[in-house]
Amino acid sequence: MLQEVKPRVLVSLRGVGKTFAPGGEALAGVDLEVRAGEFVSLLGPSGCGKSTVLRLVAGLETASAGTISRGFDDVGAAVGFVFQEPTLMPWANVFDNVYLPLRLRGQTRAGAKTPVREALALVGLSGSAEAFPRELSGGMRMRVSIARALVLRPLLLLMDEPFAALDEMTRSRLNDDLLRLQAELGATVVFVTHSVFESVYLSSRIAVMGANPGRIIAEIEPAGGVERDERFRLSAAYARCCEKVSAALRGSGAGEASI
Amino acid sequence: MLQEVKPRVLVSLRGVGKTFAPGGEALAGVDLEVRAGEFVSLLGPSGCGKSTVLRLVAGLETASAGTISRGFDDVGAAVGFVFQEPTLMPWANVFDNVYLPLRLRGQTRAGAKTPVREALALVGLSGSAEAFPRELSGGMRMRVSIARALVLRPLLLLMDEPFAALDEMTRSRLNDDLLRLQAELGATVVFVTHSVFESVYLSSRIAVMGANPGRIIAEIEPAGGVERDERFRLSAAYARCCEKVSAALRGSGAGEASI
Amino acid sequence: MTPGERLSHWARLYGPPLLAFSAALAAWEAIVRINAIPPYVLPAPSLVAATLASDRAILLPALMTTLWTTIEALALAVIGGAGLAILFAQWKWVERSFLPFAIVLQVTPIIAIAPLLLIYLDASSAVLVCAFLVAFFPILSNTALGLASADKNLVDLFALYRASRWQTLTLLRLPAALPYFLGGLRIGGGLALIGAIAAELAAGASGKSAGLAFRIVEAGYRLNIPRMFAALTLVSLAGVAIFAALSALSAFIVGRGRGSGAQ
Amino acid sequence: MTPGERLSHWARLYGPPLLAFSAALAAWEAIVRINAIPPYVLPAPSLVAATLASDRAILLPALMTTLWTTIEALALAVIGGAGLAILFAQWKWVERSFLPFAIVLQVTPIIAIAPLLLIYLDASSAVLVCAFLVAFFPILSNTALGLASADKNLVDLFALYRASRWQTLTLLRLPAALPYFLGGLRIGGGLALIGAIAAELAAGASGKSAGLAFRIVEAGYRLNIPRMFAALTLVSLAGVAIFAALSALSAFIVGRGRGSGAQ
Amino acid sequence: LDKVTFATNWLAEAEHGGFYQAKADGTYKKYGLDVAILQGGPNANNKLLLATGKIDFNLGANLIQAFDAVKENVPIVAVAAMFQKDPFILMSHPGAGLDRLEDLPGATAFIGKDAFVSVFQWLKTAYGFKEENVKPYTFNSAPFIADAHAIQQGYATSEPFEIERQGGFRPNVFLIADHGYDSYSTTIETTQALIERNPGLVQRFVDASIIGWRNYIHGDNSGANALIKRDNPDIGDAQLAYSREKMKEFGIVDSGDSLTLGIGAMRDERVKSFFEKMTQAGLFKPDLDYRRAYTLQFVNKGVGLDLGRP
Ligand SMILES: Nc1ncnc2c1ncn2[C@@H]1O[C@H](COP(=O)(O)OP(=O)(O)OP(=O)(O)O)[C@@H](O)[C@H]1O
Ligand SMILES: Nc1ncnc2c1ncn2[C@@H]1O[C@H](COP(=O)(O)OP(=O)(O)OP(=O)(O)O)[C@@H](O)[C@H]1O
Ligand SMILES: [Mg+2]
Ligand SMILES: [Mg+2]
Repeated sequence: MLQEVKPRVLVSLRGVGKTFAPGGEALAGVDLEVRAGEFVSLLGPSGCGKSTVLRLVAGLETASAGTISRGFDDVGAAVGFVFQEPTLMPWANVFDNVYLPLRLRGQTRAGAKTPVREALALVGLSGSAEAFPRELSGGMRMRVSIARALVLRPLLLLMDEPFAALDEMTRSRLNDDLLRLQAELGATVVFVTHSVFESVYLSSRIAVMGANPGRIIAEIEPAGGVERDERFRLSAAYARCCEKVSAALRGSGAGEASI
Repeated sequence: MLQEVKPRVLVSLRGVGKTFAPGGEALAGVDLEVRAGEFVSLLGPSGCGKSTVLRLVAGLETASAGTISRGFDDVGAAVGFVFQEPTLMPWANVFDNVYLPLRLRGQTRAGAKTPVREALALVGLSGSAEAFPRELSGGMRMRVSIARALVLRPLLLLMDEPFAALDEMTRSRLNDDLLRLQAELGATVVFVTHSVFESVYLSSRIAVMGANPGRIIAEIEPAGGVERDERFRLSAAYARCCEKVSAALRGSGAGEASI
Repeated sequence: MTPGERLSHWARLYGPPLLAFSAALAAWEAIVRINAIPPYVLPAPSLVAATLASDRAILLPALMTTLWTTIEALALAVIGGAGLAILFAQWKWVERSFLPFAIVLQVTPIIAIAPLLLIYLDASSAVLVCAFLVAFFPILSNTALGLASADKNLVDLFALYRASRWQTLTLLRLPAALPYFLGGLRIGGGLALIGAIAAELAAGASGKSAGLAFRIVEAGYRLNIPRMFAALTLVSLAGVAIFAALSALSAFIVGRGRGSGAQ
Repeated sequence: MTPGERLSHWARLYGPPLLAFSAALAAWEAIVRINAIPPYVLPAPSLVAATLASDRAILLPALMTTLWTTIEALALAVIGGAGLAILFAQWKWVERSFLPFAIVLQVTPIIAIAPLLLIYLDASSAVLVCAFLVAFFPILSNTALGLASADKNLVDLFALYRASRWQTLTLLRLPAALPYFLGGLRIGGGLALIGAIAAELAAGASGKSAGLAFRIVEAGYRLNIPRMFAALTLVSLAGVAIFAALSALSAFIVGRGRGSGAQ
Repeated sequence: LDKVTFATNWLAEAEHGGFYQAKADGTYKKYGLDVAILQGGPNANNKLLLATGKIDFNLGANLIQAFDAVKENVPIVAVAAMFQKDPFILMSHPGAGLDRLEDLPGATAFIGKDAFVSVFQWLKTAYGFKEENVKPYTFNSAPFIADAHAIQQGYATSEPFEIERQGGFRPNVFLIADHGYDSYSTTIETTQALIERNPGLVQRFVDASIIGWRNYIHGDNSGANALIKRDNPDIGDAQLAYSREKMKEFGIVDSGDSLTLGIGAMRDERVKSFFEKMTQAGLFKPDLDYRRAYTLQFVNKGVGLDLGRP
């Protein structure tokens, strides 16, 4: 008797709400389950609470309502987080910024050289290891932040619009690198983006969020088990899925204001 | 005898180079002319010097080589600048942040109410006038910054990836609003983006930049005189132009690094 | 919060310092009693408290004198320190010309020549000048640090919008400097008090209009060490009160502007 | 830079202060001469300079004594102030329990009870304690402000990566606090000096091992006002030198870490 | 009435009693003077106020400062010496092997800065005291009481009283004036300019003060004590009584020359002798024209002798 064995749940949000100031609900009734190995994208209008969900998952924020259970701390899984802003240490150069997570785990500088160099090469910053954050362009800073999240080869990756400040070519190359890495490591990714195409290309599941209050209004699973490559981008399934996500987004109340 | 009267040159860069630290050239030999009423987009790989060009145009940076002449100060034209980062005053609420340019011109708070409200409505933040920057999401902060640049109804608009942190629907709505405003005011726009589609949709001219050192490798003029609307987005001219820009970008050395 | 929660909140907040303080006092009392230390070497806290109560008619007016000097000195230090910092931030050449004077003024121990000052000024003015000189530099220094800390990108923005010097100051540099200034103010408050005491020691009036420093010296001269400690206790209490008041003021100001300082 | 450019650069940098200083000295000299002010009321700068030269055998050893106290007090203040700030940042309950003590220590004018300190300590230790107490609070206060100023997002990042308390301190909070600490250090340097002088006045030794304060008081008793001013000039010069040295140290430290502080 | 200001060197105390007496009983008024008494304090330098003309008369603690004034060209002149003996004392704990002046040089000595630069310099040459043993005395006797093997400076009229009360023992007292230290004390100082401009005024102030001192020591001094307590509320009646007692006992005000020449007496020989001792102690160069420091123009006239002695 063959039974589908579902991977274990890494994070589960049940009826989660978040209120920052009395009166204003940022999130309400958010249900989300992330299983090991999944690539979940969060998509939604600006200000709907995507970053907040990510921070709740990471435990950087406490929920005002509902329950959150995490299954990653007890397995000692490495977590990587790319914040929406680069969040670099201004007094440390690029190498030291990327070295940080390894350093916090007791890795020596010499031992960290190879992983840091690899991470920097991945984001195309091999030549800037000695530069300080204020000497970098906006996109370069964000790439340092990505390298820092990847240097641990984490099993859970939380990424908040990591590629928004990057040109399309770098972005699509990093998309492929990210998928490759995920496959290599069997990592789980929760990913925030504004690009429908990117989300469909990358995700095993897309959670479309709506605003006022922030909540999940649709979950869409792009064709599973299909190799992500140029061919997929040109496939009808891809186009259909993009259309479906866009339609869901249109219902979310994005872009509704006007002069 | 009919002669085409070219609009006057607002900004002209001739052989401009910029060196931040001895040895590393950020820009070299940049020639760029922006005429009144134009919508010029700068497109190029991350770190190629787009922001630097914008800062040079605004006079916030001095060129290390070449000459820059500006024609906007003497006409007293209002300038609006959207920096790549939101750059808000953390101690002031959204209203006061947007009010700032008016305040600096001696406008009273009462007199500024209408323009500030209009600018906030334009970016969909009417409800957040009283909020402080740290209470906003990343995209909302950027929208405040856009509202601040627009509130003066400036004749020269410098925008550094203003829409990168916004969802696609808000983004496309703001694209149209921006074009409408430009037409209304007869404004000139220099615009940095990573989106080929956006640049083709918006621009009268696209300057594609290459890296190492930063320079302009191609200037492309999307179909002129055509109404920018959904039909244009679906037109063959649009697709052709996008392809042309993408091809130019591929030659720019973007996304070349890899693990 | 329920009353119970509020109570436990307060207990958590004020419990440790109260406990630590009570423990310190108890230890002091015990040491004095067990070793039978004579009061002229170290009076027990109970004796100090009793003296405080019995000598209040002498000590309270002295406290008022000293407090008044302190407040005046602090006010002058705020005006002088913050004002100078602002001038310095506005014109580099002013800073280059006058910073050395400010440093000289700060490090010159006017207290040491207080007797000479008395040739030109009456005693209370001399004390005020000395106390002012001790308190003004931290405020100047911290405010200057704060004014220079304004976000570089915001400075660019203001330059772009052709903000006047004055506008850049009031709308950008001053708000950015506020937390630094308040830090300097908290330092300056305590310094104004010890400056006032030290200056009173050096140049203060005697007799009826005398401040606490004179009472301390006088008590020492008369070997009335319990009164000396009582006066000292008053000074400490005044200092803690000044610090608490300035901290509350800081919290209020920063709270009103919310998010001030860090984004 | 060509030599000519370098010269004009230096002239622009040091011209104004030198000019201002020379002008002040010239005005002082002129006022004294024109009004024929007797030297025991206000000696002319030329007389002070001459006295400085002629009395150097007496004044220089005293300067060394005072400077040594100042440096020791500053070193202790750095260790005590920064150390306490770090402890406070690590454990809130330590802060809540001991901040009141720190404030009490700062505002209690130990100088006023210096005579009692002499029961337990020798004169030079008593002076050191007093000078230390004047200098340590600005360093504590500014360092604490700096430790709390660490970027909230970076704090989150460290929390996420399960950084230990110690790691968060050394890798995040201390670098973020550096500019604040250095600001406190510059304030503390001057205060250590005037603290040392004030403490010497109150409790300092006399005779051969005496510091400048004693020389100033002695000159006052002996009505040798020019020497009093000469000693005072030495103190001021020492203060300016300390400030310049600490500023250079700040510039060096911040320069090495580049971008430290502001992004 | 001529308004004049007289500054003392310390907070009001019995050692200033004569001046308060003359004010309280109307002697000054009788001499056509309206005298304001300005208290000194631990750090006041009233001599400079006198030099700059802010006040008219000043109380000089001893002759050393008068010589200093000559040396520094400060035009101050001592015109009368109310104390024939300087009340400066050294004290030691009884029974600690410090019962003779000769025993003291080896002990830790609490000496104030002003005494250190004057009397103590002479004690070094005369008795072999050593600077290394000196600890600062800041008018607080607690460190001395706490250390049985220490000695401390003081005024015969003052410190022993509180030490006996608080410390519970009666200290050995050595009046240095009885061991060769022959400075006058509590001099009246004024400026050379005032002497030249209005010698009559100076004379009247000196005479009235002499009478005040005679009455304070030998007469009913309750009026003066009331004034002293008004200026310095912390001083007690017991202290005041003790001080007068000691002034009498040691002949501080009235002994030696004053018995014949009247209170305030000064003689050239004594000033000369003292100056030579100070020269030996290294305080002054022998060629200093110390005679400019004082004048005998206003004293030795037997003022007050007619009032007799009870
Ligand atoms: N202050 C500085 N000091 C040193 N180098 C700098 C400085 N500012 C920019 N640079 C360098 O100049 C180059 C161009 O930077 P710029 O910010 O203009 O890039 P950009 O095209 O805007 O990139 P992005 O798309 O990532 O924002 C980069 O290589 C950067 O490292
Ligand atoms: N610290 C805070 N205080 C008050 N309100 C907050 C705070 N942080 C976030 N919010 C509010 O919560 C809502 C969700 O914010 P969040 O940053 O999660 O949005 P987002 O979906 O990430 O938007 P974006 O795409 O613009 O980054 C916003 O309306 C914001 O104003
Ligand atoms: Mg977000
Ligand atoms: Mg840029």
